[in-house]
Amino acid sequence: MSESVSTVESQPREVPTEKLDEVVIRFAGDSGDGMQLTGGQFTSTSALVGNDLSTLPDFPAEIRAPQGTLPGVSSFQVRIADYDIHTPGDAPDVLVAMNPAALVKELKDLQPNGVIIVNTDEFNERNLKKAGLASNPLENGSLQGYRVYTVALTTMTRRALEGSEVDSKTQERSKNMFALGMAYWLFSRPLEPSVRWLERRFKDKPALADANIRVLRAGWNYCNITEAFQVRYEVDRAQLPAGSYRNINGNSALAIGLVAASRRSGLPLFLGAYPITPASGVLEEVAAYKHFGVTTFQAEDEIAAVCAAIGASFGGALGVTISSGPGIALKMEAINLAVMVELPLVICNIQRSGPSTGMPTKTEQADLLQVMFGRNGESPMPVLAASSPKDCFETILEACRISLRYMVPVFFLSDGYVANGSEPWRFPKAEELPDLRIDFRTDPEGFLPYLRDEETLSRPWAIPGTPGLEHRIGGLEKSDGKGSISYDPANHERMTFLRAEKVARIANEIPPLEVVGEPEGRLLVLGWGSTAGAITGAVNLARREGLSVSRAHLRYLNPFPPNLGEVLSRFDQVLLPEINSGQLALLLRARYLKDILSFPKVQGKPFVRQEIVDKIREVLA
Amino acid sequence: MSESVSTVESQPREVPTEKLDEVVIRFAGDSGDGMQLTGGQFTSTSALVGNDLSTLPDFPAEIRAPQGTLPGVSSFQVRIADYDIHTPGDAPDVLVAMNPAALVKELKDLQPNGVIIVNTDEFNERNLKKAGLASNPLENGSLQGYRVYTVALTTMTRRALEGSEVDSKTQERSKNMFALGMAYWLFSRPLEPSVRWLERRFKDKPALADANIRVLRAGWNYCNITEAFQVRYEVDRAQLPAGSYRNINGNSALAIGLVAASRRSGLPLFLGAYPITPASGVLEEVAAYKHFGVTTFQAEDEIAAVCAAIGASFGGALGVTISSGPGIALKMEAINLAVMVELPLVICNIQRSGPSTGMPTKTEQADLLQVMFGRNGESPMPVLAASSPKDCFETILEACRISLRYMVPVFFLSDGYVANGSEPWRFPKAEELPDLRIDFRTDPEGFLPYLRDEETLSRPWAIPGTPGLEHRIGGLEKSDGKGSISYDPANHERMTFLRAEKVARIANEIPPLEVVGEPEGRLLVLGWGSTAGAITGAVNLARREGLSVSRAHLRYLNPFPPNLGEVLSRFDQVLLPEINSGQLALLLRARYLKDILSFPKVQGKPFVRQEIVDKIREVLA
Amino acid sequence: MTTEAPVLAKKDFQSDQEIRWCPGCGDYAILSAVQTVFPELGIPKERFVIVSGIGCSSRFPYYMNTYGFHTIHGRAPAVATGLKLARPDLQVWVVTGDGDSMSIGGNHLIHTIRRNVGLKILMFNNRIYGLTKGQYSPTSELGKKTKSSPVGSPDYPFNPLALALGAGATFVARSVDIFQSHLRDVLRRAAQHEGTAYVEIYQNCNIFNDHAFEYMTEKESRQEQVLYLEHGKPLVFGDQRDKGIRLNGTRLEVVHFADGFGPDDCLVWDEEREDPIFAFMMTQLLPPAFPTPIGILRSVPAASYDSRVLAQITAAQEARPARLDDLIRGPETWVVE
Amino acid sequence: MTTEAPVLAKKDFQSDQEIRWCPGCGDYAILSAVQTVFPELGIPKERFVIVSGIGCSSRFPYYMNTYGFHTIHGRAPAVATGLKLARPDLQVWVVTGDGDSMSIGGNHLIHTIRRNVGLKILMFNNRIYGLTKGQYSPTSELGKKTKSSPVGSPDYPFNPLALALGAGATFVARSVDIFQSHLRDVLRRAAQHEGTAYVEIYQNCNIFNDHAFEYMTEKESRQEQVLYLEHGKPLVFGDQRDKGIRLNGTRLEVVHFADGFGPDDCLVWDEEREDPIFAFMMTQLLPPAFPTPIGILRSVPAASYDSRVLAQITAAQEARPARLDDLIRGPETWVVE
Ligand SMILES: Cc1ncc(C[n+]2csc(CCOP(=O)(O)OP(=O)(O)O)c2C)c(N)n1
Ligand SMILES: Cc1ncc(C[n+]2csc(CCOP(=O)(O)OP(=O)(O)O)c2C)c(N)n1
Ligand code: SF4
Ligand code: SF4
Ligand SMILES: [Mg+2]
Ligand SMILES: [Mg+2]
Repeated sequence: MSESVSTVESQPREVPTEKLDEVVIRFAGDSGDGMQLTGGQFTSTSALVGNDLSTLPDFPAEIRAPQGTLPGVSSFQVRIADYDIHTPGDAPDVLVAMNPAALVKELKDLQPNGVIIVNTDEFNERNLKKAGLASNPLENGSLQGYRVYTVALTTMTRRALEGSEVDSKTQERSKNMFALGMAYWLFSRPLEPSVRWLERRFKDKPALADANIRVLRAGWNYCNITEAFQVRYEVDRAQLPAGSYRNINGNSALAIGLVAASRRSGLPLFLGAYPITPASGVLEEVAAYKHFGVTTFQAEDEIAAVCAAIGASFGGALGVTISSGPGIALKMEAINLAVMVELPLVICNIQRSGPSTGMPTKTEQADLLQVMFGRNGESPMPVLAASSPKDCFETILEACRISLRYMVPVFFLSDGYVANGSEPWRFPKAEELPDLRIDFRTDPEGFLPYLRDEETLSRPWAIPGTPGLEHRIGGLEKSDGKGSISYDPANHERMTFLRAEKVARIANEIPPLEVVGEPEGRLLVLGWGSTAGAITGAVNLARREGLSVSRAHLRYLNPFPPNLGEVLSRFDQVLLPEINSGQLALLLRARYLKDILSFPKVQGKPFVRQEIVDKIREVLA
Repeated sequence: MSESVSTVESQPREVPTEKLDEVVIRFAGDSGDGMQLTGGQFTSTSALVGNDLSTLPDFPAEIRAPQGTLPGVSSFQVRIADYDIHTPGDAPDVLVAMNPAALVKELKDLQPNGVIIVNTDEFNERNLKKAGLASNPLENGSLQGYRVYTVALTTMTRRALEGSEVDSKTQERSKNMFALGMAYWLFSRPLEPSVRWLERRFKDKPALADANIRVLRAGWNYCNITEAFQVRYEVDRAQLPAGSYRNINGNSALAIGLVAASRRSGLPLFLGAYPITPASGVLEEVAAYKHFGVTTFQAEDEIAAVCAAIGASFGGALGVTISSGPGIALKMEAINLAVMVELPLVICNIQRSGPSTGMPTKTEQADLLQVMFGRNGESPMPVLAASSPKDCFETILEACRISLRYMVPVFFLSDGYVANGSEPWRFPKAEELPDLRIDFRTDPEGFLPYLRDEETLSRPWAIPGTPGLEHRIGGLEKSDGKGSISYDPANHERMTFLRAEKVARIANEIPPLEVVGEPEGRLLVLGWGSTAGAITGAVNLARREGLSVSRAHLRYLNPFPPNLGEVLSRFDQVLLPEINSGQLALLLRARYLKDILSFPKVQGKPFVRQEIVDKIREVLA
Repeated sequence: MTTEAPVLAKKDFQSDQEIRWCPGCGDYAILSAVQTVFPELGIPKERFVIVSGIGCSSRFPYYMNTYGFHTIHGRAPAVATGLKLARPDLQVWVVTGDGDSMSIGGNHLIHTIRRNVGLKILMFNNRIYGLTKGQYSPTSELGKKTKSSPVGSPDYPFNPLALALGAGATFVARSVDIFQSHLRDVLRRAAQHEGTAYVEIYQNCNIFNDHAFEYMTEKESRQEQVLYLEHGKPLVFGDQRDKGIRLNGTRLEVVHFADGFGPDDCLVWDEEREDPIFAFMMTQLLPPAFPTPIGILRSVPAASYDSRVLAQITAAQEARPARLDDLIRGPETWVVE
Repeated sequence: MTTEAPVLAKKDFQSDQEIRWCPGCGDYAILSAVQTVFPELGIPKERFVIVSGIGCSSRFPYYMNTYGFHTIHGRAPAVATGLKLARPDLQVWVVTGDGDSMSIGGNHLIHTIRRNVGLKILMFNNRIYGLTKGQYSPTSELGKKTKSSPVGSPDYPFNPLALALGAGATFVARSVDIFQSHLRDVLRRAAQHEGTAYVEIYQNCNIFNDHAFEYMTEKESRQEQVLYLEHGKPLVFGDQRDKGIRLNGTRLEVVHFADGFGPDDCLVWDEEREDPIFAFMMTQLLPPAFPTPIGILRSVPAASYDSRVLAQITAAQEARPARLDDLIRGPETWVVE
């Protein structure tokens, strides 16, 4: 009986359920096993249930690795909680391992006494060898100290699909749904959302939809019927601010934010890009939004991509380009042209691990100094960084606002962690979004291409097609006002000053840096970009422990918020965790002559909360 | 009589001669007037006479300007002295103006009561208009306060060549020799060196040689015979250290230095370059040294140029590339590859005025932060800067030494001022130059591509063709030692550390920073690169005035000399003149948390001594 | 924007900037031809944009009283592509040199041509880097002595028109700076083409590469050295029009009518041939063995890149409503009270 | 260095790295062919260098037990050019993809070909960006739906061999991943060529662009869809070898022997034709109207760039003594006692 598989939903078996305030689950398997999808489904369902959550996908390197090998392991970690959380969790409580390689690779992260669910069907000679195992861990006792549940997942899946018309390769591929069904049972989640989703997804392939749904149910029923699990878990809905929520990852938030900026500015979006990990997703998503009148241009290289965006901007579009470190390096000469001609342009750098090709699928924050200084001559540019997946939306809108208002190219920074990670987002209504409209210059009366606005110092945007405003721009130094070529020494000094002053004045408009916790004291943990979650989690925890520590997070890296220096001066020590060797620390030390406790981590991985908590303790000890 | 022109040399007329310790002469005329050549001749002859000297050529922007217009003016300033000097001088004592435009453009720099020699033949309606003059300055009294000598240079030249077989266009073009002859008489210089030079230059065109020599003599005789000048000047030989001297400009010193590095390392030089102002001259000069076995590769762009140099370096050559700011920006992605594969590579950036295309023919020091940080990821590189034309030779040798010894790409910085300026050079003997030989790895025993030397941390250089050492390198992160692709977090952190530590260790080998003047006190004037001359001159002068000020100059910008922090700490204030907005100041503040008095100048022009002297007075006031 | 044909004259296209090319530079003649043709096109002045890279030739926009963008070295086609995609209503002309577009800008050039972006590209070929004062370029002859090649260039040169055809060019033409009326005709034809119109213009740099095209521009030799391509006419040339080009198997050869050949033996020029083979043959007529062909080598209709991209967007807009709120909301949401 | 022919076997060229291409990827077949041909060339193993860019295909060097350089995206030909100039004694092979060499690396490719640098360039054409997970490439068909072109690619694709010929290629060939013996023959010929040998290899990406070349690789259709170019043989194809290619005026057409035509009416293939016209014609044989030609499209002798550069240096060295002291001293010096 326990080996038969029912695929019709039955009543939940009477088992004790245990309430948890949070749980971290990691689904791990071969690239082909569909773990990203499985984790994604578990995430959306948990979102619908009302948990707060945070996810961390981890793919193998771009190039495909052989099946069953360690480099081939793909994993998806999701943390669900009944209170508001900020990271995908340090160590998983539950590990679903679809093959030996997945078990080997992920085991070290698992909590002591954590739950392991393994697909025994994959634990054969060949796969053990591929995973570099001499003997079978399920038998050699090496899993002592964990709660191991062994399931013949593949066999069960096949059984569930006996008589189904889908071919056996497809049958086998649907085993991830069996695992998902099990997870749903174990954590008391409803099946319906995934059922609906499968129906939507395969609406032209009913047989496929049916098969997957059957397997999903089978997994659920398996747990329900067999005695394998003697307890179920529940994680209550979190007390999140009221409102409508969706789940979103960083690249989607960026893509949607760009379309929103286009709508709110009334300017057509022109996105020039050349595919590169981890930025390609933004190009691909925006390309699907053609009905919003956006143009995507997949260029021959990064240089053409940014040049086309500059050309589009000259024509009156919202010119944007996206890339990652190596591609950004290639764009710099052209970006410098935009600095000189003072046209709006937004450059998104989805940072990855460097230098050079580095580790393309791993995250890093090490391009800050590159975007600040990687151009010849004095070439100041505003730089903004998103602190989380959903924050990409707000931050890109702000980047576009600054670029349009000040006629200046702006850098938007994100990274692989923010780009691929996801979290619930209390999304806004379109009409609540900032109004980004600007006016093109149309009046020939007194028009000069480099006559500046008194407040912002921005020059007029006079687009081709406007009668009477015919003018020429270019990369040579311009005379102040008239904008014709000038080699005059005093003019060059003045224009250099004006380009810098224009960027500096943005500070007058940006919100002051907010300190969470005491406004002054022994220790401030300062961060920027994707470290926000780990820092917030760590500082909250440290404060609960009664430690005197505050935190603040920078979105604006150039110019800095006007009160930054004063904030820093209010604390004895400033701890600055960065996924680099201390790049923001360098800028702060130079600017404020304040000793900054740089806390670098350069492993291609985000900080985990515990690392920062420990550091806080050490500093305050 | 005064209007006849003799072209045979006669005895110097008896006139009082006045001794001067120094004099600054500026030759100015139309692009076509050969002023660079005239100045060059006056310079070499003065060098032979034994003066110390320093020159400052100033060409019009790349694009040719119409004849007789202000943008078309080309000038050459030379300062000769009987003591050792460091700059081409702040303001000329003598201005030779070949046309109205030259007079208008250069007059503002001339010393009060300075000498002006003008070619009256060019002061006609058309030319006055082109120079934007309503009336003739020679007649409207606007030259009051100067000692003006008017000479019908063109007419005289024609006369001198009556009966010569050279066509009249050529005749007219040789009028610069007339001016040169006059200058020789006025400053008591011999004609022979230029006569010899003309014979050499036109050895296949004797008629041309003869014509130029005749005009040169005619100019000398004109002064000798006419009563125009009532006094001659003399500037004695300078008390320079004993030795053999030559005159040299920065780009030549760099070109020769590269060949020397090739010879002293025993490695063939491979220079990959794409023409760009002001770096092209180096490519052109090295291309003429093929007999030294050097290869020059004029690539399709800057990226190909640096990539080819990297490929050559992989093959065991001394790989070098030269360019200027915009080209350097394009090279950065490839330079980062060299950082990752840890191959020797020297990148020369002859800086020019930016941002973007900027002012290509003007000088600037604003690429320091670009070369330090303009790459994605953590990508540390050594950076050295030459302080004067002749210093390019020593500095490039040192850059090559570091690159070869540490297997690391190195930046060499120069700028338009150093590149085109010239000064006497007490040149060394080849055998006195540093020995740059290194060993290729040949022993397969225990070979690993990333096994490091204990002292320098450099990896072995194993070049293709070596049996048993077949290996693969690339831009992906490498495992420590073995060098195979690695995504291991700890390994990435370690390799990031090793790449930084390797560069840091160079500091153990470089000479401590020397302070000239009191080793401690109220004020240190610190400089780097091409500001050396102006700073030296200014500090010397200030000290003669009894001001308590010392100076020091940095050749090594990364890593800094080990004693730099301690030197800075010994002075109340540190004044840092830079031809940028304070880029080194930023690095020093960040590194040493010491407030640096940044003294920026961003006009596309070098500092003049007086500006720094005034600043010193102000600071010490 | 509607196009009411305004009455414009050459002077309307002359800017107030003083021209800074060397006296005698071929660029002057080209500038004059362009300034003559533009007013004839019946397009409002503000609708013209000239995009250039870096080089003497690339100074062109400053001398045209239209919108202009003097960009960076080699990138003009890329900037212009973005501009044309964003603003299909504009007449976008690219002015570039043999270094700017054949050397550093080669990739953007061939990709622009491949995509058939609606740009008119004028390539001023003086076979030298003028602005940087005389280094050899990718169109300089093998063995040419220049500042950077003291013993002669070791590079084989590009055949620009062959490269353009290899990249799939739909409009390819060649003219010469001083052949004013011919040049104007070619420019008019380029202006009419929907996709990328690639025009090579032989231009004399009298400072660094004087006489580069003398062999064919000199009055005496012109008729002997130039092959005028005229649609539908046989390929005949010579002072006495007594020579022609015929195809012998797959080989091209010059036939002398004196030897009993006649125009009927010669290939009849067809600039509209759908495949690029015939046009490619013309690019292989090289001196001294053959006269140099000038005129239209290829002119075939093909939807421009910008029109295809625009069509995709319009179709999408007609197919789906674009509500920003829907986009922000996404497929799945939940509500927290 | 002297070349004593060592006895090498396929395994000598297999590295210890575990291969990370997807199961079923066409790259495996190409790797195997290269590892088979290299040992036959009588060149010491340490004399081979494989330089690649970035892409699935560019992972190639890791799997060859030779010297290898996995450089950056698109720049392999530039890096290889420097290596070959510095070390003409080496056999330098470039492995690249349709994105790496036709997209970002297009300029280096055409300049390498123009100069005729002594490199063997293997371009794995799978008509897709594989490594970045399936965006369209410059060789993807117009209208192709991919991740980045949800409603179809708006780009006209490159014809890689036409582009190479337009750039002046002296050796051009095409083969297919699974046509092992044909591929090996082509690789052997490439190895012999002095200048740039440009080889396009149709390669199936079974993950992101499966079946791209099925129309010609399927056993059934192969004879009908493939035209084998054989030097000196007429251009005949078809199951029954009952069809051929002839030139009608300047037009290519397929003739059916059933209609009374015979091999004699067909063009006789000449891979050594000095001008590129005939080869260019072959690049215009496109499906479905024509069979796809594979084999050697062009192979003409021409001094390689590296040999010409080396000759200039040697000549200079023979002509002038090279004393460093003279160089440092320069033309004019003076002495201060
Ligand atoms: C990135 C960059 N590299 C190099 C240069 C220097 N540069 C300016 S123009 C030019 C070549 C110009 O040649 P061409 O395009 O033929 O124009 P011409 O002057 O001959 O009309 C070069 C190499 C530059 N301005 N920018
Ligand atoms: C400068 C830079 N831009 C973009 C990328 C991302 N990238 C890596 S490979 C690739 C395209 C690969 O396509 P192809 O050359 O056809 O190789 P394939 O994977 O198909 O074999 C791209 C866009 C990169 N690595 N570097
Ligand atoms: S250098 Fe040559 S191309 Fe440039 S402006 Fe002068 S003549 Fe014309
Ligand atoms: S993605 Fe395509 S090209 Fe890349 S390894 Fe897989 S099958 Fe081969
Ligand atoms: Mg040119
Ligand atoms: Mg591909």
